[in-house]
Amino acid sequence: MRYLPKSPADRELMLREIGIRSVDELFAPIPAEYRLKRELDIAPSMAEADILDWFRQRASDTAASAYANFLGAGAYHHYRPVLIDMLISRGEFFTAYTPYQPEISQGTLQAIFEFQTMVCELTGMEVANASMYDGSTAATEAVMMAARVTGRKGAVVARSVHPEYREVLATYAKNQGMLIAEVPFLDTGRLNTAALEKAITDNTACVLIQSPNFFGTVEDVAAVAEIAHRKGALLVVAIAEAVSLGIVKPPTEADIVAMEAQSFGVPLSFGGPYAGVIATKEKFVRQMPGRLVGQTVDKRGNRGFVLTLSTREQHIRREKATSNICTNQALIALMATIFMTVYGREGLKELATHNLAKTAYAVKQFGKTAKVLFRGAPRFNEFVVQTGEDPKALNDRILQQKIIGGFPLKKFYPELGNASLWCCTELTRKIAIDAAAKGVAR
Amino acid sequence: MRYLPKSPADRELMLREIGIRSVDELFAPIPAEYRLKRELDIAPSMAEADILDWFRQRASDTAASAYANFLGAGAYHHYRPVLIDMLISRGEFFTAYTPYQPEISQGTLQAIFEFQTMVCELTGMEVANASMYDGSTAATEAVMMAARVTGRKGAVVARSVHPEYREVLATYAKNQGMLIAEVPFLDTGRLNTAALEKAITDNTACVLIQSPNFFGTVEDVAAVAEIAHRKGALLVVAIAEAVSLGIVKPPTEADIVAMEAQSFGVPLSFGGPYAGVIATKEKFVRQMPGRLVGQTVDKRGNRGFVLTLSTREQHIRREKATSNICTNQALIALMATIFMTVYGREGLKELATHNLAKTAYAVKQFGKTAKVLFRGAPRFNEFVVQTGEDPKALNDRILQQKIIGGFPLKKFYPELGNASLWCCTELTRKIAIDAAAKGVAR
Amino acid sequence: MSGKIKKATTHVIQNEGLIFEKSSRGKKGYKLPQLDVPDVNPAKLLGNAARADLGNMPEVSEIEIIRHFTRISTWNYGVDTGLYPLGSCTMKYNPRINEIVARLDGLANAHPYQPEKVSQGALLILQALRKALMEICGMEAITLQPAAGAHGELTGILLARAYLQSKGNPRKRILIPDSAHGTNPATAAIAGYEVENLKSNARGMVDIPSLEAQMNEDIAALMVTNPNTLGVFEQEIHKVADIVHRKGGLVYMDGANMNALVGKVRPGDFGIDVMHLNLHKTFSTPHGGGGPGSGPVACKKILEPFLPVPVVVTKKDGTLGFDYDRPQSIGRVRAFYGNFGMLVRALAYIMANGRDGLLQTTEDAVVNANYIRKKLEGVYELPYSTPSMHEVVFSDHKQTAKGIKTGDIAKRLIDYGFHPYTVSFPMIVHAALMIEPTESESLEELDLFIDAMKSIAEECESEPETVLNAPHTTRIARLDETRAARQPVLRWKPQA
Amino acid sequence: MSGKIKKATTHVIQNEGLIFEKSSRGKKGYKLPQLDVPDVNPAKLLGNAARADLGNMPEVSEIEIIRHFTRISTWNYGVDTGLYPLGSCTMKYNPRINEIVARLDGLANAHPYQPEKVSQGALLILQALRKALMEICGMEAITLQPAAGAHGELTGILLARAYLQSKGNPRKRILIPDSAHGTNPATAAIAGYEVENLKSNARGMVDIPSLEAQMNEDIAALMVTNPNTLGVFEQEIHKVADIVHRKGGLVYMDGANMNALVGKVRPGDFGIDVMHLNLHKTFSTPHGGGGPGSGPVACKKILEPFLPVPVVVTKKDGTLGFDYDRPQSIGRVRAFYGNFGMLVRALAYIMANGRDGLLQTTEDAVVNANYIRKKLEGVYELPYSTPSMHEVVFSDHKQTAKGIKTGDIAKRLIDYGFHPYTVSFPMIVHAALMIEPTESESLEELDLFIDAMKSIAEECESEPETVLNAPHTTRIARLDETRAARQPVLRWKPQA
Ligand SMILES: Cc1ncc(COP(=O)(O)O)c(C=O)c1O
Ligand SMILES: Cc1ncc(COP(=O)(O)O)c(C=O)c1O
Repeated sequence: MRYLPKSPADRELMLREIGIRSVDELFAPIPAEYRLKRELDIAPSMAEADILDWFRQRASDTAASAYANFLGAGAYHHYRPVLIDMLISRGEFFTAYTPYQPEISQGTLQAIFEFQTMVCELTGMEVANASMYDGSTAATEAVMMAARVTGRKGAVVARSVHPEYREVLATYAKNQGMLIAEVPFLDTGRLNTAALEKAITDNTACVLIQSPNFFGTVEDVAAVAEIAHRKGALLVVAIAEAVSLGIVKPPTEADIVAMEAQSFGVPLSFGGPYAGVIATKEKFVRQMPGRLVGQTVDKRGNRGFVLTLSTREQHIRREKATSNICTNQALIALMATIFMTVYGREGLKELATHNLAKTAYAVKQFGKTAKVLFRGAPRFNEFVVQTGEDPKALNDRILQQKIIGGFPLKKFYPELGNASLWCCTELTRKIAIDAAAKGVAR
Repeated sequence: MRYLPKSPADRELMLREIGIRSVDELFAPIPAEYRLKRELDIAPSMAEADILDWFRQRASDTAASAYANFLGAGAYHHYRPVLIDMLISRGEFFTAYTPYQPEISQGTLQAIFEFQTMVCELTGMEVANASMYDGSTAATEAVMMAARVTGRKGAVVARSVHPEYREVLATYAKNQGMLIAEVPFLDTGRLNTAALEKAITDNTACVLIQSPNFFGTVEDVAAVAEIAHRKGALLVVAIAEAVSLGIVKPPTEADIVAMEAQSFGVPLSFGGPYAGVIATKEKFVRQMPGRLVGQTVDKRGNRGFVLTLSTREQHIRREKATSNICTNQALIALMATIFMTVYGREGLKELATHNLAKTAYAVKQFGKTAKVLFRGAPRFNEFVVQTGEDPKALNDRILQQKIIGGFPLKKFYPELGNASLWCCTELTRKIAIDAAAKGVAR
Repeated sequence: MSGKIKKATTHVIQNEGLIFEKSSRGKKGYKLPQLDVPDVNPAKLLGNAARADLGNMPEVSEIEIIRHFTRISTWNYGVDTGLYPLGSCTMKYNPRINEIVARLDGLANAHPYQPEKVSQGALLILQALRKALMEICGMEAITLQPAAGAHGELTGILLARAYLQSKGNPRKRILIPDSAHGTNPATAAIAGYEVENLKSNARGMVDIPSLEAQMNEDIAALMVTNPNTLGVFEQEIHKVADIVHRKGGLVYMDGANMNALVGKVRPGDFGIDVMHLNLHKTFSTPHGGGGPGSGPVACKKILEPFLPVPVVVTKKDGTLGFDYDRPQSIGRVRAFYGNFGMLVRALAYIMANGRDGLLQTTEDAVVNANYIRKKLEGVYELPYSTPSMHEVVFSDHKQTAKGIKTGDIAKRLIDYGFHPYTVSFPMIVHAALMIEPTESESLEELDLFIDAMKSIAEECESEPETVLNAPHTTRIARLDETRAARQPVLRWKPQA
Repeated sequence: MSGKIKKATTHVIQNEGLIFEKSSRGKKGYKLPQLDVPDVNPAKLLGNAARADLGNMPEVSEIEIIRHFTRISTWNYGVDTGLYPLGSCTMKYNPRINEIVARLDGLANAHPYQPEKVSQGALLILQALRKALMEICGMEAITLQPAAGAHGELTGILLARAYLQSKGNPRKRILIPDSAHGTNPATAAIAGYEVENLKSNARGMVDIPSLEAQMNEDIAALMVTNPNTLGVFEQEIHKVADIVHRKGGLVYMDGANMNALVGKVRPGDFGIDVMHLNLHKTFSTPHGGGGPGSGPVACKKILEPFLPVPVVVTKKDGTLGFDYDRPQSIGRVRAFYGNFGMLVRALAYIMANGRDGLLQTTEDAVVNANYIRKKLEGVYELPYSTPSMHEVVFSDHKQTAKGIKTGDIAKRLIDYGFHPYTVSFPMIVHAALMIEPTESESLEELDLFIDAMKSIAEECESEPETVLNAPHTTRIARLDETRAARQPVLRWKPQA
């Protein structure tokens, strides 16, 4: 096998040195009756060329760049500067383990420290962790963190938070006896703050909103924060579309931000791996889940970085840890770090503005042929379109033209009728928008 | 501009430090009347995404993997193990200069030393250089080297040497007053040794043959060597299809081997960059063109490598140098080194055998529907097919089926009629061979 | 190149500041395409939700970015650098073909919500991997959704909980051996269970009498690691399972150490009900400096109804699709379907190895660990003499006399050109040296490691200070971790 | 991190033997697909032309290959590592997008002989690059065939020769300034000419009176480099051209230093007849540890008939194709059409920069060189005070007092974290320090370099031994080059 650096002679010599005749002796501790007495039902070793062919075939059976894609809904199609893959492909980055040995892991550690800093700059928070699994688990863990901080056991969640994020929260909450109340949205697409006022109780640890929310609408974070704080609850803001931070005011009024960083140079990859991240105020840092990198010095006074505050973590605290997370999404966070570095202070703004412009144009075009909902509040790069036709049928139809239509909302929001969620990014071409707007008209 | 690491403030500061007001002052030495008074007629700076799109379009306008390709004729389509590009993409390799500073260039130097060694092992020669531009210039420079070694001024060249190699030799020879005589081939595809005997004169520095030759026929190198040597001429053997060395006896009887290494993991890339290499006997090394890496020690006794015997080269010897070559094809030689390492002692043999098998099968199939020429001598992975139809028309026809037919030989070998040169490698699928054989029948 | 240290030497290496320290106004590393729609005024569109500026985000050019990340990468050690003997982490070779196939356009640029009919390739990959992993585990159902091992643990325990709940009572506690990884108890807590500790016996295995005594109807499940964190196969695993099952509990297996078992024995065959795999360990997906991972959970038929939604199914028309209609499901554990890119890599690894390669891999991994054990036994203390599988755990007992701890030996290994082993885990060993070479190491590399370990043991006697102050050859020395924790500096700020 | 040396420090690095030393029988790094045609017996097919075995070719596994080349790569310094101030080499940033586009399937896997109708994309790339380069050079014709600068020189001189021949007499000699690169005279010799040396004047430029004296009807051409190898623009280039032209000769320009001119002035406009470009210098294609390069030759209309075959043309049907029917052509200078992959990269570079970026690039390159000059003037001797363009040449005159030579200073720069400058070239300067920063260097990197150079100058006074024995921080010290040349060991051999 080409991955195994042993010759038959090497293997023999090693057995001899160990003092055994056959490798089977090493497996003797496994009771014979349980051992597998046949070969695995898996094909024999394949050539690299054949593997490549097989996956090429699978790839060509899967729609990708050849289609104009109007899907967003938590996973966004942005241009990925080529530097990202070039740099993360260095073996020193992608074949390294968690940086537990700082003397030979400063590359990873410094990059994470830079990631944490950039996330703080963008979100307006004071500290950020090294990453969580994804946006959904980050939001969920942020809610659990709020419960630890406040000692309260309930959460109030906007119905305009990504439905799958809410599902994940439900899965985790259920077993911790945490009660989740949902708050509806208004005609503007924004949270119904009157309903929110009512939903918050003495046991509400936090309010969880998403902004831009699942419909692309930018929430009035300050107003929501005011209500939550007045009632002694924290505000958790989820961000699924990180590029919005280039032009949308950061949620500085929040206590915890739970962000999905996929938009920052991470391939769509059929849903993962992405990278969540939790950012918060300094005062909450000891309740934060996940790894943190901190700056310190060596004995010669040189700056260096280490994993720190790990008494929060499972490998030290076990069942009392702030989370069970161990392996995180470090390499994806590195992708995001490189993306943020490439675009930087001016580029992220310009990029976000391009997203705004494409979407504004699309809203105008779609508005001519269908109904665009939620017009009363600012939006970023998504919008909801109501059509006469069922969105699935519509999507089937325009798929012929190599257009992948918006995300049908009926499953999660039956109250919106024949509605679907469309997304435009800097990659969406005008001609595709024009074609899609025409397609929607039927 | 994104490649330029300067802010406007940096630029200003630097001008101030230099002591000038405007950058124009630095260009004052250029007489004003010659300066360009307009902008270049080149489009303004393009975005990375647009560049990628533009080249993707060009790439999709160019046939590649989607076609079954039966072209060889000096450029061969072999599988490229993915390790090659992964490794040569390390900045330490591909952004380094010629290893003139050995203390910080041992990576390049050791890799070249390994390349030289492997080329020697494969060709049966004693020394090999660090690379030449390509097979054609390697063959040409080998002939010129033979002239220096022997003090003679003529060369005898087999007509079955790659026609473009012969053209290059003609270009170089013409201006050095070197006379080139051509020797025909037999019905077996091999060199006409009787004609060779006659063609060699007292002024013949060398005989140049190719093996496997342009028709894929393996020459009887020992017999040719015997004739050349008997007449005081050297034998230069060109090898265009390096993979043949996995199964074909190396030309140990040659005095100089001029090889094209493209088959060893180098992309076809529409004809370049490839890598030539010259290998020879130790006694001729001081007449060799090109760079050489040698082993030595540092003052602590550690093994290390350096560029050596550079008194042969232009930067020391100027007009008396063995060649004008400076920049060579180092990174391509590195590709070849990695390829040879991946396949190694057993793999190169197995790979070559697969080429043999595919070709043997194809010859059989084509033999049923057309005439395969040159049957009397062993061949490697190419064969000449004679058809009723003109090869260009035939190729046009089968192109519809996404088959790229053999190389039409009329231009270079009108005597062969409607003949074309076909090639099968390990990548040629049986179904493509079957389809092509059928296609040739019409 | 000192005579003693054969594997490594020192060489000049670049310093590099933080990216923010390279920034200056107006440098650019990007250029956007020309807008093909009318430009907009964000202030007008967003009103007071518009952002003013992006604070201290860096402004640098392309070459500075390339150099920055290239330079800092050279301060790292990876599997590509050499032996990475972190016990429990299975730091094996990350095949390059995996990286290539995961980046193919159709896979890397597929949106999770695109119609199933144009996602058949991606779905087939999921299906093929599910099938292979079930076969390897001897299980009947699987979910690929969990993002890492700990996430898999949670999923698995929630499956158990849902199952028990469906029987009427989720129960209260989870039994966890004292040798377990920290994620096990942390997971149990998140799943709403109390943790009950289970002592190991003198051979380092689950103590059967204790288990019998502790097992009762309040115990939802036992979380067992097999081979356990000592690298020891739980020889009485079938008895363990019987005891738990008899009281209606379930047996969860932490599959972090599957590299010792693949092709030899299947957890499903020795009584395990549910388990996770770490694709970033056993199945070669890269660790990436801490992640991403992937933690599929395989289980028996009885747990299948509770799997997270969605589940990949073959539809009536023969095409593949997602089934969301699973009323007993525990729900989602994350958005979308899992770390798909890692799943692609794991499948490519399985295809490259095939059944023959997978078996040889297991054998080589176990041989490598036992070779190290044999050569270092006596040099370092072996607290448990029970046979080792894929890893071996020593302690620093022999070295403590000179005041040298496992962490010091680890640091000194760096000077010898190696990444250290896992330090001070598992906790049942006082000051452990936990060594897992994996199958990816050549005899040459192993011998160099053994030499280094022996040489360090000698240094512990002859020049303890050298060990205590190691590493000596790195660009920075040991870092002040106390300071990092006491005065946390968790982000860069511009100098005031 | 010593206070004096800011840019670099030392760090542990892996040793690594030759790949042959890692080989053992039966290890494999490959696997071939199953044969889909009948297997064959090579001995039967090839007879006595069949090969017995492959001697000492290595047998190693994939991970060993990855580690081998990764480890040895870390001993290298590249542009990605830092400033690479090799004068005359233009070691600029190699953009990553270039590497991506050159590897696109349609470009990387196109066979040179595939039909033109399925090669239109590749042909368009050739055409677009030709157009851009002609515009940049102010020339009317071009060939992209030459593989490097020296190859371009030969092509260019052969064009001149063919042209003169067509006028009846190829002439005998080529005039070459004493400051010229070694390839210039070597090329002239290969083209069948004698070389006649032309002295530079006190300002480092072509000496007009000498030229007038030496120019006659035996001189085929003058080979001039502009800016010349001192980094000095030949201010009287128009006079130079006039003198040569008046006697019926041609002016060849070595375009290695075009990085100083792009967008500012065009050789075609100041009297040059034919010139080459080094795409691996001015146009950012990577040097690759020595190559590949690409050396297009641009020329005036009068030389066009002689260009190598084939030439890309637009055919009557509007498609692109190759024209082979060029009876006056000098013939081929290599197989196929040139280093296509490098041409793709150069075009991508031109597109990324655009006319605006190209101009700014030229300005930044010249500013960077002059900034260094300004800061180091006085610290090192400036043998020619003529204004510098893109590079500056000092001499070691001030340092030789202490026995320190340019080569020693160069070695000491390595300890400071830099690649040395070009040593002892051009030859008209005694013991030159030839520094070309290119536009790719930030102010920070330049300041660190300047600091290092100043610090070394101080060391030459205060601790000359430190400089004489440098480098001190590399894994190997200075190598015994004499031994390498006297007892050449040019390949590995198994120990007897
Ligand atoms: C035994 C064991 N269990 C669980 C885990 C947790 O897995 P992950 O880090 O993928 O969450 C680890 C990882 O280190 C482990 O070694
Ligand atoms: C001035 C000058 N001319 C010519 C050359 C030769 O170019 P190449 O190395 O591409 O053959 C060089 C390269 O170093 C050079 O600097």
